[in-house]
Amino acid sequence: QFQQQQALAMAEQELEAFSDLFSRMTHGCWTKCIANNYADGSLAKGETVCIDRCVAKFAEVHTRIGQSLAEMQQAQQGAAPAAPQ
Amino acid sequence: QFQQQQALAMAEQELEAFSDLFSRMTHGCWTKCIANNYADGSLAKGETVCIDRCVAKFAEVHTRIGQSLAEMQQAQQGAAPAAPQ
Amino acid sequence: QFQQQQALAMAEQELEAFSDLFSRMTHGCWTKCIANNYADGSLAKGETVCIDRCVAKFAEVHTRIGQSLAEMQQAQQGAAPAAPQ
Amino acid sequence: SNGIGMQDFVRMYNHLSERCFSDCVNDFTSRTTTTKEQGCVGRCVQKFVQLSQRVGQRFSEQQALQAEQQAAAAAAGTR
Amino acid sequence: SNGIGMQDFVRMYNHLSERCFSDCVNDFTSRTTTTKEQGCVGRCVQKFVQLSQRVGQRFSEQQALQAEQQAAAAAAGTR
Amino acid sequence: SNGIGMQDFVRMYNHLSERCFSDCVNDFTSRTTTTKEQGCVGRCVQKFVQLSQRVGQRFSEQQALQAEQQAAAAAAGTR
Repeated sequence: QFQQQQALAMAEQELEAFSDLFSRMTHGCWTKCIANNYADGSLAKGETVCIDRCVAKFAEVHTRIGQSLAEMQQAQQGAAPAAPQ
Repeated sequence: QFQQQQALAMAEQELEAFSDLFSRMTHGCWTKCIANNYADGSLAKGETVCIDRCVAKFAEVHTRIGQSLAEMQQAQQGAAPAAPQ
Repeated sequence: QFQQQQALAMAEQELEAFSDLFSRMTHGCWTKCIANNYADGSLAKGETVCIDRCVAKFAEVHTRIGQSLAEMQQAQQGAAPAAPQ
Repeated sequence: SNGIGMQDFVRMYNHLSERCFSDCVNDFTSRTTTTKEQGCVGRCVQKFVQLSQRVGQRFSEQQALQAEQQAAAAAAGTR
Repeated sequence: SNGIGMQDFVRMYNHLSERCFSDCVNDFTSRTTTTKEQGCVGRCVQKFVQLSQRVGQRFSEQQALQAEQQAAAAAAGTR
Repeated sequence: SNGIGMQDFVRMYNHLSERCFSDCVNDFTSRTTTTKEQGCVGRCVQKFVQLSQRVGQRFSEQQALQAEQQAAAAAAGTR
């Protein structure tokens, strides 16, 4: 039952991480792709194209940064023996 | 007792929602109404008038947006039969 | 055991407060001290000096503001008798 | 889990109010919004909802693709 | 419930530090704040506290009014 | 406590992605990042990690100093 609780807590954390990332991505692509004057209520063709590329690029940047952080962490732990567990 | 816990959880969520909204409103009206140089330590007459209107307008916009979101949701669920709770 | 839970909850809150402050400090000193173009991957000499002073000043401002808030609160409670715990 | 969804919705709703207010309301000579401001807020909300749905779609496609590639890489690794 | 109030206070306090620091401190030639910066921070805090109280007052008046109107509308609806 | 550390890391990671994306990516004529953008993101991350470590060090030194001063003041007060 303790394991179940842990699994639930981890799933909740993952959901929160995802939701935080989604909100930052939406916010970032709004700033990059949507004109501030809101002349029209629907997305213009140029805006939809921009959003698609923006999501792809944001996701790519996010993955790259994750890899960099992991590499840096490994480099820092470097000579030190791996901690058990 | 389960119902009590649920009621408590809902009240906490409502409080958090309110607190988040209040903080955004304060932040938004600071940006709109307060001069950035802080020449004086108390609110100028013009600033207090601006704040009162800013709060009224922010609350109105918040209500309008809530109505729009509800309408859009209904429009999307449209023809689909209401899901049984 | 109730006291233990309270102590734990307070420690968690303190940790969260600290983590929130640290993140705002990092963000603030990034904006103040780091050039936006990222021409180089390591901190320039001028940037490290700026960061050290930025941290010291941010911490000082944070302490000062805490004192001001405490004084204002005392002034407001003023004549009113201290509420029993 | 139902609670988390609610909390996310509330934050999104509050955030949307803040952004559309900030971008659309600039006249503080009266206590009620002008017709022009109302129109701007309406279009701001519409755009955001469309944007948000599109980002969600594209992002989950992206995630699915990435999961596939990882699975393929893992399979290649165990060979 | 006491804990939530504390958490809100801490966030407000940290946020206030961030904003007043960002608006008032721009000289990084020394490790301590100048008299000018201290004055600016002091006025920044005072203004924020007044602003925050005023927003709270007006917002709760607004909420009360809205609740009244909804109650009146509901009463009219059941008639 | 382990969970809180994880949550902080995730927020930092997401925040870093948002900032480096916002500062480095400005070309939306293709779906993949350019070499120039990749270089910028790499330097952005490196700088942030160094900045973040330095802020952490200086801040904890500051905290330790403050704690010492408070202890000294308290000791003086009880004399």
